[in-house]
Amino acid sequence: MKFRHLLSTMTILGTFAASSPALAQTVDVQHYWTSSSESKAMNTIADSFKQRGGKWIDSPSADFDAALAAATSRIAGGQPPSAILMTPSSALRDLASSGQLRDFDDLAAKGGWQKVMAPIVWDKLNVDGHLVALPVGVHAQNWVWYSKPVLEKLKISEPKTFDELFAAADKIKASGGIGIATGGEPWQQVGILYSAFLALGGPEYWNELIVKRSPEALKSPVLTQAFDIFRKVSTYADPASPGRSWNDTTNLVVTDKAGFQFMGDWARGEFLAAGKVAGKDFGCLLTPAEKPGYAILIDVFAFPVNTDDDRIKGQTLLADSIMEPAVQEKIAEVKGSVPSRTDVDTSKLDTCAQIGSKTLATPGAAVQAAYDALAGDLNGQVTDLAGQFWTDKSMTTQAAVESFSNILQSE
Amino acid sequence: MSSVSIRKIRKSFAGLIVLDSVDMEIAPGEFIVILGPSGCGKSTLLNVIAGLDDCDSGQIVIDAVDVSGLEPSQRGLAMVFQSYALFPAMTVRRNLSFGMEVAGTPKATIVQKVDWVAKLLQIEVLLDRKPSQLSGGQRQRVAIGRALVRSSSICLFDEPLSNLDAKLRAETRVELKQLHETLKSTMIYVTHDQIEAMTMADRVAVMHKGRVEQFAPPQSIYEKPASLFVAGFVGSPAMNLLEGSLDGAGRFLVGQRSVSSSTYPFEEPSTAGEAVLGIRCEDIDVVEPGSPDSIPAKLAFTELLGADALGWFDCLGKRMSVRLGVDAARSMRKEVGLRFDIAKASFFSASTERRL
Amino acid sequence: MTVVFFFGIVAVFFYGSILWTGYMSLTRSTLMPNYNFVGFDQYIKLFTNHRWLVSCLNMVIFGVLYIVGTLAFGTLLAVFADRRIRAESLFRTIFLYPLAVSLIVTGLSWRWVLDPVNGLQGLVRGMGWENFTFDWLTDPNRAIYTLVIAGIWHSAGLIMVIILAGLRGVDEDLWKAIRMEGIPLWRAYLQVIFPGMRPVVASCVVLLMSDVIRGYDLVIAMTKGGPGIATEMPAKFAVDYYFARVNLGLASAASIAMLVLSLLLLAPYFYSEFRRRT
Amino acid sequence: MTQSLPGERSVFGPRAARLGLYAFLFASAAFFLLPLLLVISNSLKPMEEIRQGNLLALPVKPTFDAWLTAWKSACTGLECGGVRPGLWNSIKITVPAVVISTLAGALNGYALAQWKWRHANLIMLLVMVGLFIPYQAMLYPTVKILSSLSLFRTYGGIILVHVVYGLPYTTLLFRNFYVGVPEEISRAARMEGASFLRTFRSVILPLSTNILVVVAILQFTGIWNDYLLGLIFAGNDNLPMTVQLTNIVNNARGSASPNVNMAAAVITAIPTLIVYFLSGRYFVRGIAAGAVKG
Repeated sequence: MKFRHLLSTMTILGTFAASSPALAQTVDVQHYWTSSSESKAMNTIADSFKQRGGKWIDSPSADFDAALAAATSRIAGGQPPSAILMTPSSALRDLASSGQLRDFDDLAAKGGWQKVMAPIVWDKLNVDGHLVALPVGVHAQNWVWYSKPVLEKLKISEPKTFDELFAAADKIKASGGIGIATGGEPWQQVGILYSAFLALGGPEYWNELIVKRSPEALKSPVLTQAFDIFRKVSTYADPASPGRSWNDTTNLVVTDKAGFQFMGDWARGEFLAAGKVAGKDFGCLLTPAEKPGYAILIDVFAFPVNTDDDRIKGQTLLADSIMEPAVQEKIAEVKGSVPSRTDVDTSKLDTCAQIGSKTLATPGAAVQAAYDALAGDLNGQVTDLAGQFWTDKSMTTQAAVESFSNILQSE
Repeated sequence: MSSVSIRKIRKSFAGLIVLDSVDMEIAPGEFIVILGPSGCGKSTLLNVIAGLDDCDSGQIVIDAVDVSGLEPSQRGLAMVFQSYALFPAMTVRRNLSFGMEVAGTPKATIVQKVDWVAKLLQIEVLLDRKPSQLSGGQRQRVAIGRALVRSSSICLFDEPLSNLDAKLRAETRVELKQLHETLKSTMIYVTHDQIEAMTMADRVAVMHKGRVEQFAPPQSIYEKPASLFVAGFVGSPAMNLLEGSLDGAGRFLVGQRSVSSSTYPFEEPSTAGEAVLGIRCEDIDVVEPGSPDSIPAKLAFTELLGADALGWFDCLGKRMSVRLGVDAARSMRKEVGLRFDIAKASFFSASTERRL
Repeated sequence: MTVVFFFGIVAVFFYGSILWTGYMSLTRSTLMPNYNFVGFDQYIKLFTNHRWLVSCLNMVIFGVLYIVGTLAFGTLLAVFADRRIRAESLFRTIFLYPLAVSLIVTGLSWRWVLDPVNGLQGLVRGMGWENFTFDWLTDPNRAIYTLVIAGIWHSAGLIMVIILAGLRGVDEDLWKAIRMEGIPLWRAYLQVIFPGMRPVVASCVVLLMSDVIRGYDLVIAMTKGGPGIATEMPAKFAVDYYFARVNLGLASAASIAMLVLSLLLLAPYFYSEFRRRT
Repeated sequence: MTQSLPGERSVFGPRAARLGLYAFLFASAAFFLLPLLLVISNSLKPMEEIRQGNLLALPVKPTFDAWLTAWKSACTGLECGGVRPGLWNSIKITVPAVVISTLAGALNGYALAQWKWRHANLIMLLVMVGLFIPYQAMLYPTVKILSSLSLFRTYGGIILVHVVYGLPYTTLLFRNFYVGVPEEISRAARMEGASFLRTFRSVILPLSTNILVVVAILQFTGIWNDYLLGLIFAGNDNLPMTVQLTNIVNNARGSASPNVNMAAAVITAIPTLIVYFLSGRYFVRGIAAGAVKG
């Protein structure tokens, strides 16, 4: 009968560890912001929350996948966290439609939140007509970053088209630098492909192609052009590119070893961390397009349904802290994103953030990034395809376009 | 048939002397048994002969050729091991042929030899089995077979029967002896079993603490042990030993008693001093107590051995064995006298422990 | 009783999980479980998925090279260490310590060593051999071999110790017989000693195979499946689909497929184990 | 008795061959040491030297700054306390998990190897299946089982998970060991009237020191180096050191400082390295005692 003893010991140990002193307004936050700039951003929220009298339990994990794994496990195990940092992806929709998320319709109505958010942001946060996530900041994927000193030295002005961009890159390459710095992970590569779709086709086409996945859009020559540009970018890859992380890649631009990088605006955090100033040491532009789009990725908090009274109060308190304009502004400042509230004072933000805020506010410009718009599976398959096309030079554009169409039509 | 000379072999290991100047001349075709208790250096000696162990100094000469520097495989020897050391993953046939295969022997010769050995040892039906499918006795035969196919003129055996049961051991002993008669090769056989030594050997080398104590035909080892050690080690029951002293005038004094030593063929006449008398159980007569030249003894118990019996007597503070007829043993009285056949006895110097 | 308890735990956890996973693989579950039965759709999707097929092929390539390579290298080390060398325990410790290092750290370290710019290639070029090229890590056709190198690095020591133990267990008379027969050392090892150690080698293969099938950490730390999908593995496929790609159904199908696959690979071992012991 | 060195003269008699042997051993040693030396050397570099690239260059101005950062001030989430807070948790989880899974594996292995169950082989086979399931694929159902035992995200729970995931491995190793132990030993004990457990504890375990050490070491490394199970099952108060390590090394969108990463990796690996260096001899002896004889 020894095992029964063992089991009961475990249970006792278990309950002992689980019962923390009951304090009013507690939140347990599952997130993946562990770098120094991310820590600062998270602390902005936490500080504001604590000032309001809340108790914060931090549950960080290294990356996105691990955080999601931990969060879903905890929900499945009946010990949901109070808040999960995530993106409005199919995972969010899944959680919401299976009734796992608390909605904030009442708070939103009271605070008039719908009015202070860009419509596309608001839409992304609502599932089945309920507000199930609160935004902490808006990132966009289709940015290009460049080193001011490199361009100035070679007397290149900021490119307005892909042709100018490639011409500039060639010049940098000829001078011994890296024209376009690219990293080696498939998600970095697919980002460039998506940026090309958006730049060449414009926001409406993007919505047809990625959001609605309409068969007509798949016939457009834009696909071929975009894959060609994607292939062209891949030819600038330096020998160390494969497998390189995005921030090591950004670092090449930071240290003036490379001219350009296609990367979302989280890259700005790297420049800022290295003490660089936007507009002076580095420049930024949205991928060159006639009609610039803005493929947004929103960092959001979702709030799993909690039953504990103290936890529920904590969630409410946390929601207030997140939506606080001063908090939103501060996060944008330390993290390189754009505030998700449109009523935030952006004058203190740097030039890049201002371009971002302006585009976000432009009607019709902002679109959902593919990561959020496509079901997890589809985005994954496109990512695999992009990675394959990038490394396997024998794969023809034709074949790539065909695979791409097949993937988008498979669901 | 080859001769083997072992000359002044010395070997020590970690400060311990394993072989202490061993000399041995082995004639062609002889069956030599090296006998001794464990740890006496007999296996090491065999390994040195085989070339499996290096010695510190000395020579191994085979047919007038010094082979000391040669590899085991180049010495023209064959060897059978205690654990048989069959190649585990090979069939019996390959076990027999592998060495020849490696040596590049022509195929036809290999086949022929394997057949010959298989027939000789009656292992034809086992040829396609693996060692793990054989019984102990069968493995033993295969191991011998593997040694024989090498058709070496010298064959070494390292306690090859110690893993067999008593009955099989007795049978194999006979077969080995017959095999030796048939093949007439020189055989050097290491064992701690004196029966094997007595029954098979032309000559026995008794080893003790790295030295050869005696190297002689089995019968003389039994009858005229060269040292106290040999006397105590060979023979069952062991030789009765009595400590006493020789007076140099034909008497051996033990405690308050004495026996005549005048019939003993001393190497040096009128030897005197501390000595040990060794006498076999069959060289003692039981007589009436008080008979001349007898020593009083008290019967402790008797052992019936079937053909004959052993009587154990307390005599001069020792327990001594005496071989008796079965009837005599049954009717033995308590108080008797023992009379020793001194002519067949052995005297050893108490100091050198050598035969006098 | 206690034994039954522990076997019970294993049964509940492992077989409960297998059953549950099997069930999930027949549903269209995405992030959260969904209990609507859809038949074998997920398996059809799985085996028409390019990445899955590449993953399986990669696992076979990696598995064969890793197992053969680790066995060969570990055995070689064991044989040499068995040659009565000086400082044997020092060498043994050096060969063994990678086992103490997690696969994540193993992967990262080798990634750093093999980095074409900052690692080995850069160093050799810096020493003057400008044309020296060792960029397997970034070559889609060769990246898988870098995983093999790191894997061997991690496990060769364990195999060495196991084989060494086997060698030390070899009957000394057998070695004597080999010398008497004049069998060259390489033949002795290949034809006499190793065939006699078959059970030991089989255990090694099973341990290594378990590494291959569960191989996730090493890939994650070293290549993240890249370049492209050149080094994707089935375990990574399953994990990616569980969470990042929010497709519990497909991930479950992948897990079940892997389990079936590994059982097929192990069948010979089990078979011989049964025959030997009963 | 001297032991004859197997086939000594036949191949390595010539000095050249002996030299070749050592050349191979030294080359192998270099191969094995390279990553460790690289990681240690880079962890001692200041950031300026890291930025210059070449990872294989030796540090010019060695400094322990990165080690200090990794130990107590690198950010791992909201907190920036390095890997230090996890050390005690790691020990607290690893030690009991190793002890229980090792002893339970010994018990199971003994039961399978020495007790004539009707289907002992079949059971072993069923247990071994556990070796071939990627544990990541079992997270979900495991969560369900643990939460139904109310052990999810508790100290007891994480230990149970490690024990369960370790059992197939430990059972296999012990079984292969006990298959080689003569059955007479436990029969004799039973003749004396000892119960199963009593036999196991008083007779079998004392025979098993070597193999116990081996399995304990293997389990120690396995459990110490685990990250995902700790993250999901340990609960916030018990997160092991590896979670902090991974948070430092893997942060997705932050600036990279490889020297700190490497220092953190080394710090986290130190306990297992110590265990190996201290017990390496037993480890080898234990495996020699038949841990893996199949």
